[in-house]
Amino acid sequence: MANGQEGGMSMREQAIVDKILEKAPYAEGKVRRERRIEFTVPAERIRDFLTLLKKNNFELMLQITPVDWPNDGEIELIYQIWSVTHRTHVMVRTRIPRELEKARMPTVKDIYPVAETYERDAHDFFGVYFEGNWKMEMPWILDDTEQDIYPLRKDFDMLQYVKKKYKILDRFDENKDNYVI
Amino acid sequence: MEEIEFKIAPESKIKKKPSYIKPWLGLKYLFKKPVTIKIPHEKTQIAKKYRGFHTLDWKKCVGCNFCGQICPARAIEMTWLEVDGKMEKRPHPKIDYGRCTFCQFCVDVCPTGALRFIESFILTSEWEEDTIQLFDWVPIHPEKFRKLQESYNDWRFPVEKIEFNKETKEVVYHLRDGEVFKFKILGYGIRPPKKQKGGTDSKPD
Amino acid sequence: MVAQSELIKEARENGMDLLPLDKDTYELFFGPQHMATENFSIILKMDGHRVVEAIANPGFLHRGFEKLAEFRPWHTNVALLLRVCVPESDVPETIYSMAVDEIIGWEVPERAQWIRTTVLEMARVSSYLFWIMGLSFKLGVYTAGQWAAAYRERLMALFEQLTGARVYHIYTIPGGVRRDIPSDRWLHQLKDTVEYIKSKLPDFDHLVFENYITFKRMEGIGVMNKKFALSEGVTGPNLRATGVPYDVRRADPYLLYPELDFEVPVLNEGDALARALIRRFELEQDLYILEQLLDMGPPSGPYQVSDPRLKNLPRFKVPAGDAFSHVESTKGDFGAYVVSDGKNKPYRVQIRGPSIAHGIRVLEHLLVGSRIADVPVILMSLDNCPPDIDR
Amino acid sequence: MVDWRLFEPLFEFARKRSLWIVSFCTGCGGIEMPPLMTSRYDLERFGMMANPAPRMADLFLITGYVTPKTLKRIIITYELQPDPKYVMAHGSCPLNGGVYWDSYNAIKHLDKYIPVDVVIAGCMPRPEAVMDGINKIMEMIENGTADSWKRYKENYEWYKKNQDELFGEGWREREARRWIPWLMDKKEE
Repeated sequence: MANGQEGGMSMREQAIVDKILEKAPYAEGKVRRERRIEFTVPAERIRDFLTLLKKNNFELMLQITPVDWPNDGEIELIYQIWSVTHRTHVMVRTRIPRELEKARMPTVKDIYPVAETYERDAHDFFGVYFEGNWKMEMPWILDDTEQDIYPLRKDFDMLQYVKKKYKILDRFDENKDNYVI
Repeated sequence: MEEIEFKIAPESKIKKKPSYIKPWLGLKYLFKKPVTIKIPHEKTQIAKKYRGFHTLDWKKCVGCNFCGQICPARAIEMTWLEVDGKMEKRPHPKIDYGRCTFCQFCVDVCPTGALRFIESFILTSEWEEDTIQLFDWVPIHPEKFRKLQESYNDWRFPVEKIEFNKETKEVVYHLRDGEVFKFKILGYGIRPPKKQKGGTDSKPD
Repeated sequence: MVAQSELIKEARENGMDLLPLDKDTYELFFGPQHMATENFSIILKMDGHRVVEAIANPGFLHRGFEKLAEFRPWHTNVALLLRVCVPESDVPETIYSMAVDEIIGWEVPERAQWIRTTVLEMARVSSYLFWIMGLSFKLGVYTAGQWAAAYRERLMALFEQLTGARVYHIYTIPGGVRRDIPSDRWLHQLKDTVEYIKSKLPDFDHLVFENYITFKRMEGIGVMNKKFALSEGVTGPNLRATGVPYDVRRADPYLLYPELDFEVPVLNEGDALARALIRRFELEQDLYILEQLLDMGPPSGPYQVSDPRLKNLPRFKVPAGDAFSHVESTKGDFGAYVVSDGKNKPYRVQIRGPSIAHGIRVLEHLLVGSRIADVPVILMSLDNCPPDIDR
Repeated sequence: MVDWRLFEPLFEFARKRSLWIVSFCTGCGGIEMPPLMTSRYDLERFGMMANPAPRMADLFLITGYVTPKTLKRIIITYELQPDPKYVMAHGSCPLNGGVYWDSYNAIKHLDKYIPVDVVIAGCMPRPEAVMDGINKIMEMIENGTADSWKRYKENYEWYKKNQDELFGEGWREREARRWIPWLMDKKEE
């Protein structure tokens, strides 16, 4: 439904983007389609930008999506926020380096308190460290004896890991261990 | 900025009055037929296209491995079989119910319609080395399965026992009506096994 | 008999960490082996029977869907991702399919849209009935629970006829749905079922929602206000119970919802009772929507897009791009973010379960100060669904 | 001293008709348990009921996939149950990994960690299939072949070795102490 960009329909969204960009010249923004907008923000300005969004009635943070791009050596963090007032979904994209020591972000917990949970999630699965979030080291979903395993990163070799951890893959036939997905 | 218009549920809908007579009206349910299906004595109705076990028409199967590629659980392995000393020309899917999620995408993609499903769904076994072989089988012919289902009508797996000889790779199906069905596994994969004996090392690329 | 102080001394000498005993607090591991939690654990610090502090401990159901989805063909992922939300498995199917449709640019046929909407609403009704059952068992009004389970079976039977399975339907796929409606008889049966459940709603009211026990047990516990709920990302009925009229079906319409007429019930109290009543009203609205859909009737036409590429599902490729789609589930705003890099498998799929917002921080906040007996009720009133936290 | 073995058939008869279930929904199959226990399928006809305390339960239903984190609790709960105890595994996942065959966080073969009596196919198994499995367990109790708890006692070393391999040595203590620092830290604040 309502697929693609329709010229007349996205005027409202364009107005929102213009209004935000006026106050945040460091960001780039565009309208994706009706009720979907996105911004690209440098990583160090993310707190300023999210504060601005929060002031502009973007109330609900839906999720923080890390996407691993090993070819670029970067992890993309997408802060997805829904505005109940404007009825618009906004994606705030930012990129940080992929190396474990450098994959650090300031927390946005004080702006959107729920971000604490999402940040714990991103830390557990991608190894992105959010500075200022004291629950970062707290046990979350993963409960592994091996530390520093970030299973959602692209270079995590799942089949090797499964074979190592659970010893065998298939109970019925030993010949079936060569899997091609 | 545009505001959302929503209708608000009226306050009058929320009644907060306890009643003293109404509980006694519940006694009328004593005289109604219960909804319970008394399972060992009663049979349930299963929908017509319930996604149960697989059936395979061995004549139609062309061994294209589409089913193996689409399977989300990697439950399907193409197997080279030998029936009555004659090798089947094409590999057939061997389905592992320790993996299968009964999504039947394999049936959707089957280009010849050889792989089908049937409504039967009950397969219970002890967790023992020999009985658990039941969970790994090459499906039997749809008509045979249908006949067994119709004669017993209890939605059970049609095979009572599968004997699998690990050395000779011989498989014996003991069907529920006493029929015995034998074949031999020659190898796995989409390429034919190199030799008749022990050629089990051919793998999909 | 050894004195307690000696035991403590010995434990300290052996290097065990023990909580300081200056206050009468103790830890209580609530779940996962508990009926109310559905494999979810809360570590409670108790003072007598009052909760002093709560720490949610999720992860018992984590299977790594987001990783697994990167290894399976596009359509097959439906069979995987629907396991994110077990009581309402059509929701993850639909959001994933909608996101993929958007990336490809497919216009889904009208008939498929009608079926998708109907299936979603049926899933909502069955999920609410399931929730009524859970709530009434936690409150101790067992009759309503037995009834709700029995009525839900009718919907299960309809699902079985339509999709071929009871719980995991694997029905909505990118580009439409997998099967057509079996027959007109099915529509009649659905109509009967809707009428039947509607006629039974007063019974639930008498037994649960107008019941003295419910009011005594649920009124004034687990209160959250509007500002708190918004800042914590709470969505769905829990948010509407605090006075924010946010419903994805209205705010970001999808499928046939723009054409349908329904109310979005809103209450302002924000306590457990308000959350329960909101769900009760929504059940009524969902039945009303189903009636409208049935009056509308399924439009004629195909139930899938016709695309030659669909013949070869394992090699089916989706152009590069990304899309976010979300629907209103009974738990809240259920979203999926899908990234494609042009291959026959997704590059990244993230599912946003609504419970991750109200099941962790909000729960920890609401439990503080409540009695131990209220913990299951608060859990149930939030309708916490652990699999979509853990994914 | 009475020779209790003489009464064993009577006990088996009683055990068969009063199977209490540990109410621990370990996986997705848990969603079919409420319909089973309530009016539609009504397992209470067989004298079964879901019991919150493992100390009073006989039957453990592993309803679906098992993650390592849950498996720790399953083992602890299983060991809390009094003998004789029976285990039934639902669906494909405990048997051979199921759709999570390549998942980094799901157990592939449950019988390496705890013994299982009966396994049923399906994803997820319909209530009828679950009832069939329960009938099978009842038959096995009557025949005296439901002896997984004996196997667990006899091969405890093997099971323990597998458990320790997966979780690391001393996992029980680690698990018990895991949350204490977080409860203490807050106290100091």
